[in-house]
Amino acid sequence: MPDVGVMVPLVAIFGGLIWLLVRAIRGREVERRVIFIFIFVAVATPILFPITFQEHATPVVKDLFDRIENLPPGSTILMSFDFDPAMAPEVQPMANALARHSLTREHKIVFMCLWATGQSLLNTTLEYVIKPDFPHLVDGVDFVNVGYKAGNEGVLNVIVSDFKKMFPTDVNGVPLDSIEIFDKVGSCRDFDLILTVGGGRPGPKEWVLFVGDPANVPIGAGVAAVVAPQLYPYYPRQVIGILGGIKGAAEYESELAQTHPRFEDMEKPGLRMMGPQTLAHVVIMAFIVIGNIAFFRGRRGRKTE
Amino acid sequence: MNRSTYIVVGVVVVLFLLSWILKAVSLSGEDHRYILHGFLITMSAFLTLAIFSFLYRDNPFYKFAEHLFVGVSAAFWMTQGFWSTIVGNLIPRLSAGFSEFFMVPHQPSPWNIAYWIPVILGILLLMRLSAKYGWLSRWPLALIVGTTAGLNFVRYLRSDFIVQVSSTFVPLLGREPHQWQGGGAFISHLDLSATGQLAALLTNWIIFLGVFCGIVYFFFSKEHTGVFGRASRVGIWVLMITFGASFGYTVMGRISLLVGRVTFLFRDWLELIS
Amino acid sequence: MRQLVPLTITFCVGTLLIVSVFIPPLGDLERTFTLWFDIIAVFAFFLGGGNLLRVHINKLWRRKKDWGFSIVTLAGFATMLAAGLFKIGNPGDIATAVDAPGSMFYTIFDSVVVPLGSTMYSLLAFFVASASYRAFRAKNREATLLLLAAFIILLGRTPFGLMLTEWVPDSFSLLQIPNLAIWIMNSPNLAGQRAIMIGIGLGVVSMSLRLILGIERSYLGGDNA
Amino acid sequence: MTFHRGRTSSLASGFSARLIIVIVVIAFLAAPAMWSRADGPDIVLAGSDSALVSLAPVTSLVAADNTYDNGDALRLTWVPSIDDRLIDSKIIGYRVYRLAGTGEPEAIADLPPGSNQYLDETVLRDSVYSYYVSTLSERAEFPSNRTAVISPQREWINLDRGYLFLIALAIAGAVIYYVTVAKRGKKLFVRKIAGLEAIDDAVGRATEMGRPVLFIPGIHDMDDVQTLAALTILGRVSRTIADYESKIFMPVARSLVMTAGREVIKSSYQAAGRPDAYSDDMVNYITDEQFGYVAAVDGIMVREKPATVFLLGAFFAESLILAETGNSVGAIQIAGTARPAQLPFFIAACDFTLIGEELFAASAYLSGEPRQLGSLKGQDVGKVIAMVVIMIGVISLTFAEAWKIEFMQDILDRLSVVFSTN
Repeated sequence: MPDVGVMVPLVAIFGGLIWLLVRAIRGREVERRVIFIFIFVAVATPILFPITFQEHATPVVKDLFDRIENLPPGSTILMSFDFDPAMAPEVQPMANALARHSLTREHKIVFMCLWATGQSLLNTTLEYVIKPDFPHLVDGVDFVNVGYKAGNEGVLNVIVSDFKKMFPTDVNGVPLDSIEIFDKVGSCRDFDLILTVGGGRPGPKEWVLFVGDPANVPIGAGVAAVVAPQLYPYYPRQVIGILGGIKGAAEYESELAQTHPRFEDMEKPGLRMMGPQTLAHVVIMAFIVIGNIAFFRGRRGRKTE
Repeated sequence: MNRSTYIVVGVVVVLFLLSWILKAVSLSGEDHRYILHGFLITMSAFLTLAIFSFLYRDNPFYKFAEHLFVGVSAAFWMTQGFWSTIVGNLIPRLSAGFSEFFMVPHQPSPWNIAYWIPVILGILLLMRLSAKYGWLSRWPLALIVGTTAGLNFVRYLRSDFIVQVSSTFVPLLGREPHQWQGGGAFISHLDLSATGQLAALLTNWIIFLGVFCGIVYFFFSKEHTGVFGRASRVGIWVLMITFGASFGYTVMGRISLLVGRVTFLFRDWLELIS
Repeated sequence: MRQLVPLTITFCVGTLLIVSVFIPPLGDLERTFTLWFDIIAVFAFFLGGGNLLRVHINKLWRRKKDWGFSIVTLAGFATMLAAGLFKIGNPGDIATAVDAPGSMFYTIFDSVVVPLGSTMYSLLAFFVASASYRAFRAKNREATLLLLAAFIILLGRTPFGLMLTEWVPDSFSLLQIPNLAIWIMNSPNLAGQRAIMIGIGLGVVSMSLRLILGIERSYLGGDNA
Repeated sequence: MTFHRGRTSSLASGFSARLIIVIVVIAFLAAPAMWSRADGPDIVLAGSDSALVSLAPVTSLVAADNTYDNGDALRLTWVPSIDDRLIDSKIIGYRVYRLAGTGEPEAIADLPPGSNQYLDETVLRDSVYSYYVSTLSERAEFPSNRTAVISPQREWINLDRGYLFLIALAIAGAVIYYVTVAKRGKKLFVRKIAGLEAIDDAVGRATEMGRPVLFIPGIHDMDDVQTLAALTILGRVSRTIADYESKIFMPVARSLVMTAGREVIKSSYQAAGRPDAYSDDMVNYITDEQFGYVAAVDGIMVREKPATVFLLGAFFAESLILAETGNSVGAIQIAGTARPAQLPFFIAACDFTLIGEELFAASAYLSGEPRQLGSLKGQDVGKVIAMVVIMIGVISLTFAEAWKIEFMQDILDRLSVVFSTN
């Protein structure tokens, strides 16, 4: 039934817009309450009946996707959760998509956090994404969670040269020396890729300055929309790809589902949250067009009178 | 109020009670304070709808929500002011006894006597209520105006003038790592990345000219004619692009706010989605 | 006298605070005066709160239009004030934070102020739409630039931005709408913001001086009082 | 090179490592002779078999007075240990010790590897201190030589801010100069500002329509200079309103602004010779809460239907809610703010917008008084300074980068020093 639920409001929105367009061509203005109804329907419909639009990955997202896709299976990836619950709706979908992609390409992941609040959000990803999707993978063999260490940039300063100095064991107390992944990982330099998801400080920028640049490791970043513009100057030399805001997450999810059909039916919170955004943006743009048409028709009407 | 208003209000009250009961029933499984929480969620939802109803037009529900909001929030900030400023900052400096009463650490210091000055000025402010000595309330206002003017003078000079001027020093002919790689590469790398020479240069030129012409626009003491007028015209264009871009950029955040409220209604209240 | 004393106070305080930036032993003055300001502002609450009560009691007493709603304001005000000042339902003793979770103060805040505030805030989603409909019209060159910049940024945030310009080769990727949107934010937008800020810096400096020197005294009733 | 201000970062990872360090410290303090036997059973990590490696201590440790403060900070600088390398480093950090007078050493900070300076802001003037810095490995500390004793000095003038002072002096001097020039009667030209020209008409419109003027002074308190700007404009506007015999209504979000607003309007009515027409009810405090205030003002707008709305001062997200509601009731709206983020919304929804600097210039412009207009001319000198500096900076940077011209680089460096903030 959701199909009908989607179709009716969509037909209503676009039918209504066309009707308003026709009115505008006749030089009639739109009342503001009509605009309000359109916005409400455009936002509420995709929340009730998830509508997703196919997102095409922009180069800055595609670069990161391709890097993970093309690393030889068994590569080691470090992934840091540097955010808090307030930022989570925006960036956690990225973390989930990146983790899924890496694990399905059979890479090994080391999870960590620079924010104390990242720990519980990291557990959410492990519990609700990795366990159900990859039941055969073993904690400590295919991925390791080393948890949180206080010290912000200080932590980065240490792990850039010696990872185990800062993280002697994983969260379960198992010494890293006894974990196979760490046989070939001594410092951050030994990771094939570092993924950092966050948006505050310390965050992607600090990873670039304290780890990526000195140790010459490729860094991929998932960041909140507000800080994304600050990262662009580092792309593509110091940061190989950036997922900016919900849109970045949606593009990545879309790309992932296209390349790996097993993820077609997965939860796609990024794409789902883009639903209301896209519809609302389209409605606003349509009203800008209608407004201009009404303006020019109205002006011509007045001139001829 | 006419009859139809009464009917509408009555229907809403019935719906409220119904929602409260249903919500409490649905919460009773997992929550031992289900009656209270059912009420709180129902109230939050109805207040949310009351505000939305303003988009149609002013109405008694909006008036109710508005008046409740004003009363509760005014008291909220006054209480916060009392606990954080009076109890948190003033009492520890002025009175050992009261510090003990409120259980805040006393901070004795010979300079503490200065903190009587704002207290006295605060009392002078209350003189506003007296017809005869009302003019005394200008003294604390004068102190505040002086404080604001003095503090902001240097603050804005630094952050809005000096910093912005010095960060506008941009190279107009490229710099490392944008070394000259031949004309073809120069033109064809028109992308955002750091390798895009033409784009990087274009950015620098636009920042330089944009800031320059923008400042020209703000000139007060010169008629905007001739070359000066043309520069000021360019300045307005840059400002207009700025305003349009910032407006467009904000839309996404605003839609998210509405998504948040609608999700609250559909999920936490109506339980239509999970 | 009635103007001289306030003008002198403003002059002395303003000058002192400007000078203190350059004299390390006076470095703490900024914090002290900010605290003084906070304290005076709390005294002003008596005037503000008193005025709120006066207006609504007056409305109720005289049975002015909408007097019934004044009861709502007064009841909300009194309840919240009591809950906050007496820390009703707060866990622990008097030293616990007034807004500790579990207190009545916190509960009311969470179920009245938060939903009302965020709903009021979310009205912006509707108003950005109605404002763009009305304002973004190509009336003249300036308005057209405003319209174009906004439209490109909006388009860049939907999948259609890329769809429309995917044919643009990667070496010219700046011309793809999502990238163009980012570039507008980083270049012309930055330039405009900077020009505005430089102007603001100068405006504040000049206005502060006018206030400190007593040239601007319209807030005291102008030059003729 | 990171610079840490009195922040202690935990470096020892895990309880056992911390325990080891404590034991090592005790061992070190108790008997330096024990060093050779320091790899005894007490301090060997379980499961580890590597022997203790000796690390080079830091060198050239110098404690100096932190300049231009009130005598409450000392600055330490050193050359990091030669064993402090980016890869395969045995160093986990540095620990700073302080000896007050002849007292015992006290650890005051742990710093990450690579650090080469520290600012101790917990010292008292007129006390004497000396320091040493230990290089930390997993299991041991390797102390440096002690510094000479030093006591923090107070400086009376901050010479670091000399250039800031000069810039302030130049701009303030220009303003004051033109104020005095104007006072002597020289006519100064000031261009028209559309939003301000419209004020008289807007107030007149309210009178004709018999509807009130709504004045919103932003949502910040008197400690924001934008609120002061709004109040100075209120002084002029309310004078016009008193002359036109219109009604003004001013809901505010701060009690202090209410008090000040009443003072301003009352004085204007007195100056206009109509003190009896003034009433305290013109200005009302609503609530400090941002959106509670907005809800109430929106209500006032739709119920009172003001003919003219002024939105001047510090505005945040509410800018567009207020401006759209005002627009929906058909009011003429004159807005102004110095918050760049909110200007787009005013531009979109209001009839006239004062952009940034224009808000601060408005009162001076409206007064038409020569001294005030003079100050606007002074501001323009500031703009000329900004334009000239930007021009020189851009040219020198361009030449220095493109053709590596030393002389241009010197100019740029000098300019950057002058226009730096500290």
